[in-house]
Amino acid sequence: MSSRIGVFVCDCGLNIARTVRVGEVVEFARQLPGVVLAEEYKFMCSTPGQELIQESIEKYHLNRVIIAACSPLMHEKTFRKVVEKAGLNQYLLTIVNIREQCSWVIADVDKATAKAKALVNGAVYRSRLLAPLDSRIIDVQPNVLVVGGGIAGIQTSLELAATGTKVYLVEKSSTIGGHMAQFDKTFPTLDCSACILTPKMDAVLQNPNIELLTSAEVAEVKGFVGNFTVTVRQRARYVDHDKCNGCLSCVEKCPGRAPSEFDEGLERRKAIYIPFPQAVPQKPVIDRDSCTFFKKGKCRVCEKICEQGAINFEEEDTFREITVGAVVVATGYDLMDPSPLVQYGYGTYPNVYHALEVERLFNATGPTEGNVIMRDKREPESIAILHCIGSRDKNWHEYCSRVCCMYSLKFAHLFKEKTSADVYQLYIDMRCFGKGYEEFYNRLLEEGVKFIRGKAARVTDRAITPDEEGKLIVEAEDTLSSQFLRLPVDMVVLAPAMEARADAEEMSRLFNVSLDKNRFFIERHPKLDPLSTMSDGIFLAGTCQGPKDIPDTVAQAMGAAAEALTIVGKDELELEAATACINPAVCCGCHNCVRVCPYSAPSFNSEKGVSEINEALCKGCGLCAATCPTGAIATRHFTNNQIMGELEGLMEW
Amino acid sequence: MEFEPKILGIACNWCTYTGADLAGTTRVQYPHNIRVARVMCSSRINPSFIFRAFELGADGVLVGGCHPGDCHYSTGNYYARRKLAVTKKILDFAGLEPERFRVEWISASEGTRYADIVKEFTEEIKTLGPQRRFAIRKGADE
Amino acid sequence: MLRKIAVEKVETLASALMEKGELFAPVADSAGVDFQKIDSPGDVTLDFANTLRSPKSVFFPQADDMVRYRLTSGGIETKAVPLSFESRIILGVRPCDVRSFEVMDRLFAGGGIVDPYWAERRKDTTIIGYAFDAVDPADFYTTFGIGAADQAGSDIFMVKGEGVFLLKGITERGEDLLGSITVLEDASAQDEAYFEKKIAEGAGLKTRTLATEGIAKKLEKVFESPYWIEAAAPCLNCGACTFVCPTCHCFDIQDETLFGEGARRRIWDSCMFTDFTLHTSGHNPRTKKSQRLRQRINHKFSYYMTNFDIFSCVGCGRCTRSCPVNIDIVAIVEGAATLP
Amino acid sequence: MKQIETRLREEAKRLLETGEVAVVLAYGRGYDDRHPMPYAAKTASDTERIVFNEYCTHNMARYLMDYPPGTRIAIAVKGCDSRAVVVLLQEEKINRENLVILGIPVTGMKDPKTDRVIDASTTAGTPNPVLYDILLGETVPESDASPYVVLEELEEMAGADRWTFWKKELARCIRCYACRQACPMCYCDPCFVDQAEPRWADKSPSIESNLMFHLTRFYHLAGRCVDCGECSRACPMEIPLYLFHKKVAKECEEMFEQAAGMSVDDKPVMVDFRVEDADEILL
Repeated sequence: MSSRIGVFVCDCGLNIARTVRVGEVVEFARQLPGVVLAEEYKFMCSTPGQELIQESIEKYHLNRVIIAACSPLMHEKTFRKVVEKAGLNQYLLTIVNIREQCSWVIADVDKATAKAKALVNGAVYRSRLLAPLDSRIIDVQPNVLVVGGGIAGIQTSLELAATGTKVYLVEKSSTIGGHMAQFDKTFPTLDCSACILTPKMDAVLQNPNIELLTSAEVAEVKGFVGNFTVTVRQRARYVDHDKCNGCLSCVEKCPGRAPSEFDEGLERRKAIYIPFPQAVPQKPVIDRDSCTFFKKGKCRVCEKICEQGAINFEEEDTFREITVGAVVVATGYDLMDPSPLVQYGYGTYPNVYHALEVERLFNATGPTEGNVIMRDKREPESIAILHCIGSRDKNWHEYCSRVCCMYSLKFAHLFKEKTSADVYQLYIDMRCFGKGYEEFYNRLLEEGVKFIRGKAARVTDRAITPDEEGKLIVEAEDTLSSQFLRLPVDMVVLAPAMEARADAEEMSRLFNVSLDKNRFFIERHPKLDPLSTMSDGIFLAGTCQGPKDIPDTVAQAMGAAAEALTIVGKDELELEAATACINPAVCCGCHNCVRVCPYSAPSFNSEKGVSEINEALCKGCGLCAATCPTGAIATRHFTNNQIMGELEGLMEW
Repeated sequence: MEFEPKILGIACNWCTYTGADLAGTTRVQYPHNIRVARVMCSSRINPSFIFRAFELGADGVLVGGCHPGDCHYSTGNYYARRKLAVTKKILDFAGLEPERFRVEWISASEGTRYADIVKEFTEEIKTLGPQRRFAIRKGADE
Repeated sequence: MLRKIAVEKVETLASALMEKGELFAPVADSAGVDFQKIDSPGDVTLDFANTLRSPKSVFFPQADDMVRYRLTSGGIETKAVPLSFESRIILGVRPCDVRSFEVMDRLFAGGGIVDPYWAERRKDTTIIGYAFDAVDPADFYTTFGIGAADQAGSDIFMVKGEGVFLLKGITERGEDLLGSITVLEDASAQDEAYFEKKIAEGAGLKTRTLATEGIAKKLEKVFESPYWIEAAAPCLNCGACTFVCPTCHCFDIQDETLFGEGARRRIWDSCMFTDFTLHTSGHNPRTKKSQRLRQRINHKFSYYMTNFDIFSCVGCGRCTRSCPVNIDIVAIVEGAATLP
Repeated sequence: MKQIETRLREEAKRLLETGEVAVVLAYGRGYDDRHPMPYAAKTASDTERIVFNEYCTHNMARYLMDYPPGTRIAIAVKGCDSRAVVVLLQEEKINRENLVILGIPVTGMKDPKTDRVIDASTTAGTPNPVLYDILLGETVPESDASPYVVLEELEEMAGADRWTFWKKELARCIRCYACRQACPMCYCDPCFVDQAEPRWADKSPSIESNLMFHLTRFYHLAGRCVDCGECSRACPMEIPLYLFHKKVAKECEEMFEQAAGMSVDDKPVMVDFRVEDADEILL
């Protein structure tokens, strides 16, 4: 059947039409072989635009459709539905990207128009060679994996569980709660963090639909949307949590000590421990590195004391496989280590603190039982809070961490409440954009906190004047008065950047989710698809996608739950049909495809002497097709013929 | 008239094509000479596509894939690296200027870098002038 | 008419011939000597045993446009390929190759069906035959009654004597051409005698021969013999033998398009290729190389004889010389002939 | 060489008589001594037709796949031919259990067309078989000459001159595919170039279509070409294809640190990778 191609060129308002002479592109397309119709429209993706396409397909009996508009990554799915509605197979649609890769990057109208024509020509060549494809329907695994047990992971799990969905919540540490559990109060409402978080943690534990896997990590992810097989590594805890009744007698008697991670090293914990009193689960684990038995070969006090016989020093890491239909990645953030910014003296001067340490100082269960007592056991009389440590700084992180202004205000308030100290804020700008945030800022202005607009340049203990003796001197420029300041204080609080997790690259490979230049995970679209990733069935929630505060994190978590439900809520799923297939008449039996495929989709049928492809395993990358010397393998929708055709079209003009 | 080269881009869907889109969304300007064909993975690129592109008259060919280790299909670009390295040696030995064929790893977040590479490559091809060795049909042979 | 020119004046001769028409002549390059259309008279050489390929491509190019076309929005626009050729001259054709033109004429221009692509090119072409002066071990043209200095079929016949080329007009066309070339000198009576002497010498030059008596029938009889499997065992199924052959004439028709423009071409094909007989359905009636080799031999020594009363072989020995695995057509036919 | 011929006949006879193999792939008489032919001996009496002389250049590995899987085959191999057998084993086209490899250590083979000695300076620079069951004769001294010295002249040329060279050479190609058919590694049937969709290269011989065919074929032989030189000897138009194959082989060796067909345990380099392959190879 000869091609009857319809070419639809979108103005995208002025986004395309400003630099591409769309009318000229339409005229060009109209005279190309196989093209029976070429039309321009202001917004192809709008309802009238979609109707134009559908009506044209019917009226002109189009058997191929080309839409020259924005990136296929943007609207290919939308337009596929449009052509399908008009009775045309969705794979007979070709999208030409004349916006992102043409009108938006070329100012010169002649050049942009010329490029748009060349791209349309390539699409016409390709379009003529397209074939209808049948989508694959697969059964969907009804479960969801949530990775990370901070507030994002907790919220996602609870939302999903509430719909009756089975959730596996995998948490690396021995308790859920994440960073939020370390906080004392939350801005701007000053609710007690624990008071709002611990009920949720408990709800996770109690929920029969949630299987909580702490001290656990995802080791491998195989499969595809709707059918992931995930291998979870359960780290040895040396305490059998099925037997342990949480009496914690073992903790009491344990002689081993180590700095408490939860208290940011300001306090010590036992070798067998729960990270904090409200930890979930309320069952201890043994830290090999600080355990006397593991270090010296004798002790076993905990084992002797445990009436349940739960202690097992022989325990080893175990692996289990779970099958899920979707994954929500909620792996959170790391607080940037401020010590490399030597000018601020963190690690050099004991009374320089970072934000999480201060959170613990404020907390009633913290090392100072909620009193602001510095490392030198004094209560500070003056405190400087330094904003943007490593954020908005081209040397470290260019981005704004979004929460530091607000928690710095919160700190100031709490300092004022708990001490009689003078509190200084050294800021670049105050960013108080959330609901109630500006009001909180205004309130602090009235609480006698001193705001200095200027980023601190240095913290030093070298006194110049007598009143600087014994103090930490913060050097800064007050940009409002253009004065250089030396601010002698007792305590310095740094507000370091929120940064991507140290293991971001590893996670990125594991879940096949790309990282942005700051190593946070990239969402599918920054505005319209902020929780999805380029890997179908893998969603993002919380700060692993970028710095954000608790309200935003919780909102995302709920959204991610809804996204996951769009997959696991169905029994069946339509998969991309663009997989590889082998023409046995052309296969030369060289085994190349079998050797290179990372998914073991091809296998060799020695009886027939040819390779065969299990399309359920194929992800359509096309490696086998490019490695096949005879051309026996066709990656559907990206066949050699179609690609070669496109190249010819692209290079014609 | 100034020589305006015809440059073929072949970009993987997940990294370079997305990175090129990002260059667009952030309105980074770069020369119009590149025309990109999208493939799912750089490993999809059959070396014959490259030979063909030059035969069809491409003045330059730029292949973009995910950074090694970041392949959406985990190992595709490792194979692509070997395939395309050999392709380049073949082009060179056949007598085509090897500078006309370039492979770059460009991630989805490297929109600006994509634009910079296209700029630089276009300039380089302009300096080299029209490709008339493989593209016999398109003009007088050298 | 007998005329002459000094051997060192090949270029002068070529130059003069080029004024009379399109000239095809042997040219030497690193591969050997082969017929080419001459653009520069200095390229011509007349110092060779025989050319790598036969001169058949002058009348039957390896790729020949039959119709040209262009894809447009309105459909396909076609453009006929004009079949008129300026007058042509082929210089230096060995007698066996001259005979091959006659063999091919029977297929392409005889029997009521005239192939215009062949016939139109053949029509206005002057053939300057060229006597062999040595025998290659692979040659066997004597088998077919072809002499090393056989003048039959040539318009002009040329021999190389000591320091001189002697050219004799055979046909009217040859005479006319010969008479019009001013760089040639008229031959003396002594030259006449010398020419006749060379012709006589040529007649005495004998190649090895192949017993062809009853071979056409014999081949039909041994069609099913397992002999072919053994005979074809070394065959690589390349097309070297068929592409150098002066009488192989099989072609395929292909549409070759680029940037929306193209041509329907007929292109040499080879019965030795595995896909030669491949049907659109995927079925291939000749999947074994024994079948393919048998076909080639039968076509030349049996079917062609049945259809056109002549063997489709002139004994030039090219297939034997160019076979990568040294398959000798004489040995193959003899092997079949001696089967019980 | 006479000794090798005698040993070859003896071993072939023994293997066929004992029924160890069904066929012995070796060389037989051609129409003269200078033109021996590949020969498949199937009976003890056939073995009398076996010859071996300096013109027995053919790579018999080419014929291994002519027999149904499971056929017990003995094959006579010179150095490079044995490497071809190794590649076929790596690619699982043949089974080691069904194979008796008769190794021929030899130097001084000659091109029947030119009578030039074939050695490392052109092709077939591996004098001793790398894999065999029976060695027919004594190991011969390995040549010190690099198989790649012959490339120097072309490598030093400017790109434009190299293009002029290849354009002239490849323009002569008549697409008889003798190079491909003579190559033991070119076992694809059909070959890519015989495909209609896409048409990788036009059927008409033109410099463009010849270029597409040959460049792609050079690529397909990357990391697989064993430098036996049969493609070039098979070519009726005398195109020095071996030069290109050698260059690709040299580059592959340098980049991937593995020569083709040296060990059955190697994986062919183009279907393999190392994470630490340097990006510099792309420059």
